[in-house]
Amino acid sequence: MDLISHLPALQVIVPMLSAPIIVLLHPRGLAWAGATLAALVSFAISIALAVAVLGGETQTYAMGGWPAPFGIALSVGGLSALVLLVVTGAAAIALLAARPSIDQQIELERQPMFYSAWLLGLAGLAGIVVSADAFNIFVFMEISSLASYVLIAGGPDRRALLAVFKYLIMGTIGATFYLIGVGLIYMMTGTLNLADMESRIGDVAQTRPVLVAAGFITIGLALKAAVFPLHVWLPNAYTQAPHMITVFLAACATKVSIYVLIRFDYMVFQPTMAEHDNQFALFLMPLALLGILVASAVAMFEGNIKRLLGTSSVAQIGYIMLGASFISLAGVEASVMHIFNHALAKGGLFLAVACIAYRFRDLRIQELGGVAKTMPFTCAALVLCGLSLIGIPGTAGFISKWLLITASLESGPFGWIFVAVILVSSLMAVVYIWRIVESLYFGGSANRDTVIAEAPLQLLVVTWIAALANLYFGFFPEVPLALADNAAGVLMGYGK
Amino acid sequence: MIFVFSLFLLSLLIIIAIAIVQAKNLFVSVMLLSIFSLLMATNFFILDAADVALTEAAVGAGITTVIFLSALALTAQRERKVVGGRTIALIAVGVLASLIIYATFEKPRLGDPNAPVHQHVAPWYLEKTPEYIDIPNIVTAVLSSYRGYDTLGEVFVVFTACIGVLFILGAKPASLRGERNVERAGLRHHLIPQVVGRLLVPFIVLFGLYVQFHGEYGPGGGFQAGAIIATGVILYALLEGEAAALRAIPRSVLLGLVVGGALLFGGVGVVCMFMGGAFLDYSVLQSDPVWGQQLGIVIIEAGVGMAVCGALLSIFHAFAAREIAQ
Amino acid sequence: MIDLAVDALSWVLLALGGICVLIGGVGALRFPTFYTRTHAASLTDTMATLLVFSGLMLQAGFTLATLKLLAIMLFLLLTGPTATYALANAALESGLKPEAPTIPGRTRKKADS
Amino acid sequence: MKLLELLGYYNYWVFAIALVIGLYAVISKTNLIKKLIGLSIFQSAVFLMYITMDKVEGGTAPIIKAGVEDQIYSNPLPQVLILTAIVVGVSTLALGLAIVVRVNERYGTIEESEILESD
Repeated sequence: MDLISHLPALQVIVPMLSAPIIVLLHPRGLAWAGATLAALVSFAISIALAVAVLGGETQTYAMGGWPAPFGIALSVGGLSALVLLVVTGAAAIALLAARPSIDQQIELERQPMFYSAWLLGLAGLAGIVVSADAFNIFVFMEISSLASYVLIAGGPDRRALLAVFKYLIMGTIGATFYLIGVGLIYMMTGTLNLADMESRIGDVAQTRPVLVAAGFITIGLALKAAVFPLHVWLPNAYTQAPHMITVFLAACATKVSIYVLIRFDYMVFQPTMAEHDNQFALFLMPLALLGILVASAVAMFEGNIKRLLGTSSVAQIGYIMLGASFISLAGVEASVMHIFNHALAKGGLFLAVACIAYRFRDLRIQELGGVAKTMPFTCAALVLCGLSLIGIPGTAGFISKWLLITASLESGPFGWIFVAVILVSSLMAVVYIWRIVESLYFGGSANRDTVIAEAPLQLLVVTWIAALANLYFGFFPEVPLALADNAAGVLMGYGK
Repeated sequence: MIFVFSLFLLSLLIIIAIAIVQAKNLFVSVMLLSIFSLLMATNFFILDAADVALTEAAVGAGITTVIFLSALALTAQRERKVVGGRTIALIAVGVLASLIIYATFEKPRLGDPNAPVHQHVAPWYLEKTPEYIDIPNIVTAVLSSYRGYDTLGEVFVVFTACIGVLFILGAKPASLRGERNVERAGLRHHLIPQVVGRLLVPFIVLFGLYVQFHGEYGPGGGFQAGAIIATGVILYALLEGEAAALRAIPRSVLLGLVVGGALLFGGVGVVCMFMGGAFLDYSVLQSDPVWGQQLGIVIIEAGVGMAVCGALLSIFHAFAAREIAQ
Repeated sequence: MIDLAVDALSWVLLALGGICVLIGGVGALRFPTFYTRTHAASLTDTMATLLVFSGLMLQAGFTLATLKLLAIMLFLLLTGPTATYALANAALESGLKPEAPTIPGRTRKKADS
Repeated sequence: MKLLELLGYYNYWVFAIALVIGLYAVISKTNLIKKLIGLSIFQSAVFLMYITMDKVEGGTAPIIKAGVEDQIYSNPLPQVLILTAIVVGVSTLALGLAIVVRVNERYGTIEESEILESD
C-alpha cells in the first residue's frame, strides 16, 4: 500500500500517537513545538486528502485489513474532507499562536499534559470524522470529549471547574444517548458499519426500536452539538476555557457533532424512513429558527465578550441546522459551507479576543474602552472577522449566508419567513458586533497604569492569517464550494 | 431455574438502584453502587458474557469504588436536602422510560436465535476466527484484531483520563509530604488485615498475570488484567501506606507504563504499516498470517494491560496525594 | 454406587451450606446490636463457604474446576473473616462499645461476669 | 407461554428503569458526587441492554471448545463493545471526580446550590 492510501488512517494516528510522546517533553517550549508540529502534519494530511477527493471520489480504508462490516472501515468523502480541513486547520492555527497565551494561563510544569490533551482532542475529532463505523464514532467522541473537559478545566477562574462539570454531565448524557441509539439500530440490523446499516435498515425502518433509536441519536448528538435548547453548557464552557482553547473548540468541536448528525440523518435514516421529512420539518427546523433568533437576541445583551461570541455560536449552529433541514441540494450545500465559514469567522474572532486578553484580564465589554488605540492591528482583525460573521459581501460569511437565503427561497411558499429570520438575526449580529467595536474604538479609556502594547507578534501574525483567510475565501470560495457541492450531492443522492 | 434466578437478580438491581438514589449518606451510596456493579456482573455472567462480567467486577465494583472513596475522603460525606425541582425531573424520566418500554415490544425476545444480531456479522466471527486467527476466545479475537482500532481508541480514552486527572489534580506531589504522622500510613496498626493482605497481594498480581496471558484461551485480557493488578497494588498501598506503594512503583514508572503501553499498541500498528499491511493488520508481522495475528494480539494485549494498570494507579495516587496534602 | 453416595453427600453439603447462609441472613437482620449482627453474618463467610464449596468440589470431581474451586474457597476463607474483623475493629475504634443489650421481658443473670 | 415470552423482555424493562433512575439522580440531585453516582448507574444500564442482545438460547460464552461440534455460542460483538464502554465509563468518572475534588477545594462545598450562591 502506498502513502496516499494510508492517509485516512494517518490523519488520526499522527496526532494520537504524538500525544504520549508530548507528555514526556518537559523542557520549556518543547511540548508546544512537538504538538504544533503534529498538528501541522495532520493539517497537511487533511489538505492532501481534500485534494484526493476533490474530484468526487471517496477514499476508504479497512483498519486491520478486515473487510467492511466485520472490521472497522474509514471513509473520507467531500463532506469529511471539508470538516477535516476545519478541525485540523483550527488546531494548527490555534497551536501556532498558542504559546504566549498558554504560558500566561497554564503553569509550566503542567503544560506537557495540556498540549498532550490538546492533541488527543484533535485526534478524537479527526477520528470521528474519518470513521465509517457507528461504535467507533462513539469511542472517538469520548476521546475528544474527555480531552476537551481537560482543556477547559485548565481555565484559571474557579468558575471554569463548574462549567466543565456541567459540560461533562451533559456530554456524557449525550454520548450515552447516542450509544443507546446505536445499540437499538444494531439490535435491528446486526451491523455497526454505517453503509451496511443503511442498506439493511430498509426492512426494519418502520419498527419502533429504529424510530426510538432515531430519536435517541438525534437528541444525543444535538446535546453534543449545542443545538438550541440543549446549548446551556456551551456559553459557560467557552467563556471559562483558556483563550486559545476557546479558539480551537469554537471553531470545530460542535461542528463535528453536527457532521455526525447530518451523516446519520441523511445516510442511515433518510432513504427508508417515511417520517424523515417530518422529523426535520416538525422538530429540527423550528428549533433551528428559535435558536437563531433567541441566541442572537441574548448575545446582544451579554456583557462579557467571550460569552457574547459563545452565545452567537449557538445562533450560528442554528443556521447550519436550518440549511440541513431544507432537505434540498442547495440547503445542504449552504449548511456545509456554513460549517466551514463560521469556523473561519469565529476562529478569527476568538483569536483576536485572545490577543486582547493577553493584555487585559477583564473581558467585560465596558472595561475594554479605547483598546483600539493601543492595539490597532488586533482590533482591525477583529473587525474584519466580525464583518465576516455578519455576512458582509466580500467576506467568507457572505457566501454561506447567500447560499442559505437562496436555499430558503427555493424551499417553498414559506421561504420568505426563513429569509426574514436570517435577515433579522444578521441585523442582531450587526448590533452585537457593533457593541464590541464601539467600545474598542470609541469607548472612553479607563485609567490603566500598566504598560499596554500590541499583542505578541506570534499571536498577532496568526490572527491576521485567520482574518485574511476570511477575505480570501470571500473572494475565492471555489475549493470549499466544490467540496460542499460534492458533499451535498453525496448526501442527497442517497435519498433520491 | 437460571431464568428465575436472573429475574430475581434483575429485580434486585432495580431495588438497589433506588436505594442508591435515596441514600443521603454518600458513603452508603458508593458502597451500594459497588454492590450494584457486582450484581450487574453476575447478570452479565448469566447472559453468557464472561469477559464483560470479569471486567465489570474488576473495574465497576473494584476500581470505581476505590476512586469514589478517595474522592469522598477529600470532600463531604453527606448530601444536603434537595428542595423542589423533582416534579419536572420525574416527568422527564417518566416519558423517557415509557418511550423505551414502548420500543421494547418490537425488539427480538431475549435469546431469540433469529434476531438480526445473531444472523449478520457475528456468525462470520464465530466461523472465520479458527481459520484466520485460531485462538479459542472469540471475544479476544474481535477485541484485538477485527475491532482492534476501537481498542486502540479505548486505550487512548484511558490515557486521556489519566493525564486529565494528573493535570487537574496537579502532577507534583504535595509539599507536605514526608512529615506525615506514622498513624496515617496505611493500616500499620491493624495486624490481622495487614498479615492477610500481605499474603494476598502476590496472589492477586499473579492472578492478574494469568488473566493477561490466558486471555486468548479463556475470559480475560489486557483490561481485566490491568485492573486486577492495579487492585493488588492499591491493596498494598492501603496496607503499607501510599508512600510505600510509591517507593515500590514510583510515579515515573507509572507514567512510563501508561505512555509505553499506549505507544506499544500504536507502534505495532505502525510497524504493520511499514511491513506493507494496513494499520493494525497483524497478518504481515510473520510469514504465516495466523502466527502474525497471534503475535500481534499478544503484544497489543500487553500494551493494553500496561496502559490500563499504569493509568488506574496514577489516578489513584493523584487522589491519594491530595488527601495527604489536606 | 460410589457415584451415588458422592452425589448424595455433595447435595447434603450444599443444603447445609444453604441453611448456614439463611441463618446468617436471618441473624444479620434480627439480632439487636452491631456486633451480634456481624457475628451472625460471619457464619456465611466461614461455615457456608466451606460447606458449599466442598459440595461443589464433589460435584466437579477430579478436574481443573475442582482446583479452581479450592483456590476460590481458600481466598474466601482468608478474606471473609479478615473483612469481618476489620469491620468490627473499625466499629470499636470509632467508639461503639460491645455491650450486651437489655432485652425487655428478660432478666440477665450474670450481668457483671 | 405468553407469560414467558413477555418475560423475555424483562431485561429491557430493567434496562429502561435503571436508566431513568440514574438519569433522575443526575437531573434532580444537587450534590455533585451524587450526580456522578447517578451517571454511573445511567451508563451501567446501557451495558445491560447491549449484553442482553448477545444471549442465544442454549448458547454458551464464545470461547471455542476444541472437539465440540454444533455448539451454539453467544454473540461476541456486543461483549466487545461493552468492554470498551465500561472502560470509557470509568475514565469519565475519574475525570469527573477529579473536577469535583477541585471544586471542593476552590468553593469549599460540593452542593450545586451553594456554589451558585457564592459566585
